[in-house]
Amino acid sequence: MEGFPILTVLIFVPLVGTAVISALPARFEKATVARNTAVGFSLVTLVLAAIVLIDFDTAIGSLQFVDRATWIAPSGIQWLVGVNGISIFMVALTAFLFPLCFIFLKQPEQNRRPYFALILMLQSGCLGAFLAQDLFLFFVFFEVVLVPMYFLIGRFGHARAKFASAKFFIFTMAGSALMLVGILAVALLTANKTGAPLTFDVESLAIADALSVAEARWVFLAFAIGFGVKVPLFPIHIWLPDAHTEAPTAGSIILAGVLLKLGTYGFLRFGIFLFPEAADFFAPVLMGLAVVGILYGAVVATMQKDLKRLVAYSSIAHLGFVVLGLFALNSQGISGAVLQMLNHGLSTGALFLLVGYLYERRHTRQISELEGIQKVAPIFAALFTVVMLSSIGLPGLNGFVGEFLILLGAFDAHRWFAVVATSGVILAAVYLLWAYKRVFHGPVEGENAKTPDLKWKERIGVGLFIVPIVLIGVYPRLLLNRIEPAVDNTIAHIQNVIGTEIDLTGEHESPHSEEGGEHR
Amino acid sequence: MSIVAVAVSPSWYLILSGVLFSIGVLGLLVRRNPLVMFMCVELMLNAVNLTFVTFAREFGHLGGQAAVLFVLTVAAAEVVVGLAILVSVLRLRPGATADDISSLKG
Amino acid sequence: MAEALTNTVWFLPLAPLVGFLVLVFGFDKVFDSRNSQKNVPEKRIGWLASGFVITAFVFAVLQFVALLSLDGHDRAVTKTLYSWIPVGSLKVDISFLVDPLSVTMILFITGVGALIHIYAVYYMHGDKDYRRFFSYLNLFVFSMIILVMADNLLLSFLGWEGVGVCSYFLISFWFDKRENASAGSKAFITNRVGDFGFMLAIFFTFQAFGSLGWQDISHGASSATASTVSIIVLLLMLGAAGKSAQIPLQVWLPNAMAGPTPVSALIHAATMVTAGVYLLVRVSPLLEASYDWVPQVIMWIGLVTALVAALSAMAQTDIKRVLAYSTISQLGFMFVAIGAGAPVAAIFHMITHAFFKALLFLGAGSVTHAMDGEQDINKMGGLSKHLRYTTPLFLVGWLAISGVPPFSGFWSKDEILAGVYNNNRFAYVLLLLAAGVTGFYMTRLVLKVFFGKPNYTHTPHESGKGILLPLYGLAALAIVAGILNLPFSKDLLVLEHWLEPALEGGFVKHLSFGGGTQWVLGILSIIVGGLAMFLAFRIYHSNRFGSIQKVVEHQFFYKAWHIDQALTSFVGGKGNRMFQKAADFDTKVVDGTVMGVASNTKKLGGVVRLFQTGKIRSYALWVTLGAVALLVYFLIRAL
Amino acid sequence: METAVFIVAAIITVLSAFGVILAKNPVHSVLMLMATLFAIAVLFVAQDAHFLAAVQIIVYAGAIVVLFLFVVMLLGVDLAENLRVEPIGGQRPLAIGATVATAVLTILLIIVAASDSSKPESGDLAGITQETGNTGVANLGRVIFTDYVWAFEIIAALLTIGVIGAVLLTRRAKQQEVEEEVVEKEGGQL
Repeated sequence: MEGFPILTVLIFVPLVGTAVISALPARFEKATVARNTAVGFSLVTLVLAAIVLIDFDTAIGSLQFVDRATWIAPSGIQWLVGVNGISIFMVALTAFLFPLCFIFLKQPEQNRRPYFALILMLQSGCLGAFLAQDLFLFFVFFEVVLVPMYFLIGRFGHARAKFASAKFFIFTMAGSALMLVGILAVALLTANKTGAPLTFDVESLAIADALSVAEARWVFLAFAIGFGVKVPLFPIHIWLPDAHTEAPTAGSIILAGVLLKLGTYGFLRFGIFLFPEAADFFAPVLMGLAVVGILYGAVVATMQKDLKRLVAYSSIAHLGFVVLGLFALNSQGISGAVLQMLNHGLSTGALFLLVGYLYERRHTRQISELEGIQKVAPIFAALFTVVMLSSIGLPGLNGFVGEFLILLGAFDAHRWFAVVATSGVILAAVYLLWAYKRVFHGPVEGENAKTPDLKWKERIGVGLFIVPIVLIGVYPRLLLNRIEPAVDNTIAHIQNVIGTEIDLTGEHESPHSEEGGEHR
Repeated sequence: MSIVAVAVSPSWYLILSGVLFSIGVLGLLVRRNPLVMFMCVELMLNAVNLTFVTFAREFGHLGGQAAVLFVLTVAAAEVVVGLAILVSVLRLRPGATADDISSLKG
Repeated sequence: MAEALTNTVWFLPLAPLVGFLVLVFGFDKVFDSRNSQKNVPEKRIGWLASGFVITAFVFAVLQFVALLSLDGHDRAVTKTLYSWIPVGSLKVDISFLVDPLSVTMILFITGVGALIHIYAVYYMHGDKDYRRFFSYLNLFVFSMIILVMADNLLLSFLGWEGVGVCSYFLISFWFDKRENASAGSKAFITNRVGDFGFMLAIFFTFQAFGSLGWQDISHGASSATASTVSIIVLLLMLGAAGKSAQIPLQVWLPNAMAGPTPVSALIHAATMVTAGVYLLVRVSPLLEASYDWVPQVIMWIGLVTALVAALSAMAQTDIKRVLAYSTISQLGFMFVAIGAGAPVAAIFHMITHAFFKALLFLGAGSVTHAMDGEQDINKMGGLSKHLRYTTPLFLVGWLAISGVPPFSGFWSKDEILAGVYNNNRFAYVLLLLAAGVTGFYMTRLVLKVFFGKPNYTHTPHESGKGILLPLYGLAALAIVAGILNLPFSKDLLVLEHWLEPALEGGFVKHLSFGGGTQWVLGILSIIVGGLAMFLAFRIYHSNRFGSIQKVVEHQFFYKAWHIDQALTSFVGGKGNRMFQKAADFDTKVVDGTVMGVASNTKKLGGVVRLFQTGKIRSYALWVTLGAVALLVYFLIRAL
Repeated sequence: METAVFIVAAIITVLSAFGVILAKNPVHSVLMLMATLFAIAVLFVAQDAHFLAAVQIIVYAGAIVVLFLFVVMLLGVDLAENLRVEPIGGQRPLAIGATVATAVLTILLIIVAASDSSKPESGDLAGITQETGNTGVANLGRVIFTDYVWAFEIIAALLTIGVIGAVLLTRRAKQQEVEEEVVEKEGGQL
């Protein structure tokens, strides 16, 4: 494996798949050729990701498998990819979810080639964004992801898909525009102050830590808005329910499972890592928004009439937990947040899959039109129950470990936020159980009585989600072992930087302001 | 006679050029016959040419005259293409004025 | 020897877990009763599930033997399987603590559990979802074992939630009735309110002690600050109140009777609902270290619950609901004991209560079986003629719970009363009253069901041997369990000695009075109980004191003091409206703002669009005006 | 001498320019344009731009205006518009206002600029006719083919492209295509 640029290959394999499917002649439209090709390429990606996961050295917290090449030399922009204990699970999740979407979901009636080509392109973009260690490269991938998602929702979604996809696109675009400004600012300011050549390399920017306190706060804010839209944080979440509801099932799974993680992952890898002091400064604000998101998402979810929309709002609550953990800025909080990112991908992904199956059967997602499904589809109900309990955060399943660590960390950092957030635990049970009761319990009549149970293939599809759900709940050390060194690394960096900022505040401030004067 | 005795200053040429340009603009804005509008554009171009020549002499730099040559060439090309467009438009819609051709309305 | 025996502790949870997995994933041909006309697979499922629980019981006995072979103060063995959640300074293991308290719990949980499993094999006969039922039951036993054996708060919480989920599954077991489904989610959500307290308690504990292990907590309790410890205790009390149905979270238990009767007996009478008591006994050292008023709070919550529930029980007409309120009331007794500094009495009463309440529930199951599912006691009467075996068994339970010596209930209840008398005389009087009311409503129940005129037309039939067999076992235990802790001499206080090492440093108040007073208290409680039972006899057998009957069966008591009603109407009314308002806020304000920005941009575009006339001359005019503006600018600059 | 030439030429320029925009008949406009161009050529001569004056007459008057005349004759003789009516509301007063403003402001600007005594340095290129004594054509040629050779080449390309474009645009489409186009256009308008 030595010297083989496995991460670069990992990123490009799905893209090659996109090219191949795009080049397929039209006569394959009706057949399953496009699908099989997509499955093939995504499985190759999965195998590569598995190799990375196995080869990964658990003892090292810093980047591994680094692959570096000059890309746009005059601006110091590099092709720089690498993986650490945090991103590796995001990569694994990405590599895991995509083939599932290909294999276990019905392919669309028309436009199959663009469908599969777009999803593969999406995968490539997601992998790139998780692996990029150059800010500019990250931004490119961050944006690349938008395009296929836009078309996926707009062309293959439900009734109001065009509207939802435009909303999704504009929101994210607005956020990332600010982020681009932030990226340029941090690179240019650093280059200016240190006199070193311009670079977008995250690690070296973080080590240089050249920005003054005020500058760092402003730039962090730009990043925070960019990532906050993606997460999504409370007041800017409103694109999510529409996008989720209108997207095709595969789109929803990927959106919830992977795309939202770009926001939280970005917060950790770029927001917090580059500007620890600013992150610490804004932590109460962001934790506050996260707590509001947790309660608000849950309360609004309770009142939804559309099952898919309910799951969408539950995502807001779950991602609130993740942000809460991240900004606790301690070992438990961040580890829990990373774990919870993965958990959310699994449990919400599985929920969307199940809701998708239900929609295929009943052609409605209105809770009021469904009742007593458990009677006729006991296996469906059983699998739904397990996934639901994971989402509620039942100990023994994955959701609990993440939530517990997050709350414990948050409790250590800002006690009252954690106390309020814990009440989200009650609300999670309220909206999911209430929905479950209305959909699966009660007498079964009419159309509902004809609902067929899950087929074997579908059972396996959901089962593939449930295996890691249980495994993580019972033996989370498999993951924590790998996450912790990377988190410790990040925390060491944070403490290092914050420590110097605090110790030298008096001496630190004046040279910065002088430098600022020179620039003007 | 006294006026004739006064030496011509470059400003005179420039003022003439300005007036000529304004006349061209006026025509362009008021007339609706596309052919006449074209001629007005030619007027404006000539006004500019006059300016160029004036400055060329004023600053003793031949660049101004060279520019006039280029403007002339561009004008020729523009007239050729413009008239060609006009011919094909008018062939489809005989007697159309500039106001009638407004399918790019927002 | 002890080492080898305690190593087998892992088989204790493993047995029911394997049972659960086999039932879930086992082959349809062997296990699915639906596809089969014969009952053979049905029995196979039931006995398989029971077998796993019996196995667990055997291993529980082995643990007991192991502890017996150790000296008193070595009786705390920790067994670690693997590290569960290790992050930073947090180290939580999957590990069990084998000590007298956990072994006591596990013995009666698996013992009673096994008996009820056997009962269910026959009781659930003919149910379509037989297999599902037993898989839940096994999962429940597994969770319960984790709950009591865990050596730290977090693992205990795993079991705690596990039993909650199983309870939810089993209450809504017959989910095609909407009420049953609602009862299930109500139970789960109410419990979650308690869990909120539990989780916060975990966070506080970790912050205060840097560990979640029971033993670390016990040892660190005395050195922690009283305020922190008090907060932890009160939060745990919230959790315990949820699980053990104490005011104000008691509302779910009467609804939980929607589940099948074996479930009511096992989960909602004998085992799960006592988890709160177990928890508070477990953290007894924390009670000791907290402010003095904290145990008082626990005691008074228990006392109020005991009284309110007892007064509600006497007006109920559904046989299972009477028993449900009775359970709440009896759990209140246990909390009183904990708050009064008599944890041994609490555990003692928990054990005896498990026996006689399970007996009563199973007896009630036998009765409803005989009545073809009828549960209204007004439609029963005179059943003693038809149910020749069930009646005496039920009467044993009645005598035990009413506190008639020498039945077990008398001894445990008396110990609690003594503990309270030691603590607070006023509370003692109230509790005595509650004990009296217990005798009253139980006598009422027995008279209405088994004696008097029959209010039905068909001929009830006695249950089969399979159903009666476990009842015999429980009845025997309900009679003799008193010997566990007889107050006559120090040597007879077996349970107290046995639990002593586990309660070291705990909140235990020794009686400040001698045997003489204890005799007086015992006789006093016999007199009060006897009077109450006599009154009930006069009212419901001799049909006297009609006015008292009216008071007793008043709507106020029937509706359980309207607490549930008030809560329900709040949640359904105001709470619902508040939630709806939040949802409206989302669509109207948040989304409205966004869509407003969008539509205003559109409108602006509409205005700008007017400039795009498509007429070249007007464009040229704009250009000219622009040129004029530029000229003005140049001119001003030149000047 | 130059003064007299300027005055006469200027008057002819302005008058004939007005003629261009005021003549009802496009043919008259063309003729007036021709007159304007000639007058400007005179002004070029007055400023020693002899070559440009020649080009002005040969290319502009000789070729471009004749092209205009052809097109007018071909299509637009009867294209007399009613100048009393203005279909676009407010166009005419605004146009006159803007034009007058342009003229006045330009003149003002020139006067202001002329009163500014500081003049830029003379260019380093010796292109001034008075100094070299010749007509400057040689110098102009040298400048174009050295300093502005790229611009010159591009202009050449532009002319070629213009010619090709014109041919393409006026090519008579085959009958079928024309019909299709017409149908499309009408359909679009509906």
